[in-house]
Amino acid sequence: MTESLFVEPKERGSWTVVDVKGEIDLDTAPQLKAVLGDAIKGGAINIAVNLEGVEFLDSSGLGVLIGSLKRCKEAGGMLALVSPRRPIRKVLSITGLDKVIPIHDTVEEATSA
Amino acid sequence: MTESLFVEPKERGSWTVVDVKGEIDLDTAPQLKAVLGDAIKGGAINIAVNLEGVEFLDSSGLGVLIGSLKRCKEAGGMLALVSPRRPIRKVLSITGLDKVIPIHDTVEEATSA
Amino acid sequence: MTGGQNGGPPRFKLTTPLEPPYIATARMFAASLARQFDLPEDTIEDLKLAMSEACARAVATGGKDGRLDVAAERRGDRLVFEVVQGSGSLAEGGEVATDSMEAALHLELIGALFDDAESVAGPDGAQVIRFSAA
Amino acid sequence: MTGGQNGGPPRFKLTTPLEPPYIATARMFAASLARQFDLPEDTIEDLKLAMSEACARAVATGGKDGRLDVAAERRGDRLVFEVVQGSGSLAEGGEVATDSMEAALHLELIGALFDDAESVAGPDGAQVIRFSAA
Ligand SMILES: Nc1ncnc2c1ncn2[C@@H]1O[C@H](COP(=O)(O)OP(=O)(O)O)[C@@H](O)[C@H]1O
Ligand SMILES: Nc1ncnc2c1ncn2[C@@H]1O[C@H](COP(=O)(O)OP(=O)(O)O)[C@@H](O)[C@H]1O
Repeated sequence: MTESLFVEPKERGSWTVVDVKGEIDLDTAPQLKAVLGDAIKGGAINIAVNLEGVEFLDSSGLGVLIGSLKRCKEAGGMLALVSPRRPIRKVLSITGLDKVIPIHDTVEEATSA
Repeated sequence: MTESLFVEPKERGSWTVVDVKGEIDLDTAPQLKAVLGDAIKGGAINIAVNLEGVEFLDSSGLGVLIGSLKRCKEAGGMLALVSPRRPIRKVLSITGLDKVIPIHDTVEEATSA
Repeated sequence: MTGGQNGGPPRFKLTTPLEPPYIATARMFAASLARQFDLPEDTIEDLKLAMSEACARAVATGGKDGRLDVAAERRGDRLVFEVVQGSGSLAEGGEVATDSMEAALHLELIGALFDDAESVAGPDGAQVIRFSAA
Repeated sequence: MTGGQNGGPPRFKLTTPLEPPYIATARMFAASLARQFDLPEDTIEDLKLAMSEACARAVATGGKDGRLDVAAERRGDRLVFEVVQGSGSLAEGGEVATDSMEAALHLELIGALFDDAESVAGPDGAQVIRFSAA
């Protein structure tokens, strides 16, 4: 993989915060999927995906986020995004996902929602 | 060019400090040569080339540094390097240039020599 | 897109195995050329995304001869990219499972980013996704 | 270095016009592949330098057909790079003036960085600089 996609889930009240780093594409999206899947299997229902360290994200990454959002909602929870960089905000906007997935500027804001 | 090679000469006592940024190779070395040449034509005889912001430097860059060192010495002055990153220290060492051109950790150290 | 010494301006080519890890290589290829042509940073980000989508789609459609083939060329003030696609249907998807929403998204995103994006038949019959930026 | 679908493992290729701005593209190509192969950061820096020297020398020797041609291939646990050189003498140097010390340095540096560095005749007669890392 291009950049090591370091992912570290941590608890914040009823939320699980997952910090993601690097570039998310067809190659690395499966790693993100596994980490979010493990968190959900481990009982997380509200997940805040911190994208601050993500330098690139394409439709493969969007697919993982949408799939995980679905699973969180099915469990009665939610998935939120934190601090996506400008190009990632743009792809979220083009695809209309910014209307489906809440986007917050900080982890605090996301987890106190 | 790859990275904009921002170069900004400034005076420090009897020294002229040139901050270099970006990648120096066959493509961008002529820019560095021009800036150092202009400084020398403008009367600079002691030049400290600050490499802190230089991400890459190959033999084209070394050629410019050696040529400028010669011109400084001919004028009774000196050329020194400041804060090269590890890979650049390595190329200076492989070529033996670290024995010919003084290398300093800080601009202060270079200009008070 | 033909060219080279005997047929127009020199062109750029990148070939890698048709595998997901090298999509990142194709992105950096696009970004590197775009930087040489002094395109703005926002456009470079758009190019990286379009390239990534076109390559993901190449993988999903089985590509051609096991290779990921990317070409670029300057035409006037524009930098044109081409990515060779496979003839496989997206639903088949080869070894790489591609969720149908993602598959639809590839072309949609490229088109949203670059007005002139098109999917055309290349000289040797292969399908090619083409887009350009200035 | 032959290869591809019908002759061994898939290989990597980069072609650009034989011009100084694209040496940076070749460095990024090398760095990107080296990252995919999980080579250490220090080795990646060495590869970037060797690639830059080999490309500068390609420009200085006039290259071949106006193109900068770089290839790479995995052989066992090694990543092998090849850069096509021209037949021009370094002293002639084409349009790009190359100072004689720099010209000598290209090969010296590549050799100092990679033990197995060699300059060999490629399949089509062109001279090729080859080096590998693991
Ligand atoms: N499509 C292209 N791709 C890459 N390089 C090109 C392309 N077209 C021209 N160049 C290179 O850019 C340089 C200048 O190109 P050209 O358009 O011919 O002249 P100018 O920009 O001076 O009008 C030339 O050295 C040429 O090799
Ligand atoms: N020289 C090479 N260049 C690029 N990719 C290669 C090369 N050799 C193998 N690969 C790719 O790496 C993957 C694994 O390669 P291989 O060595 O055949 O199997 P493994 O690593 O599982 O033993 C394959 O999908 C193959 O396409």
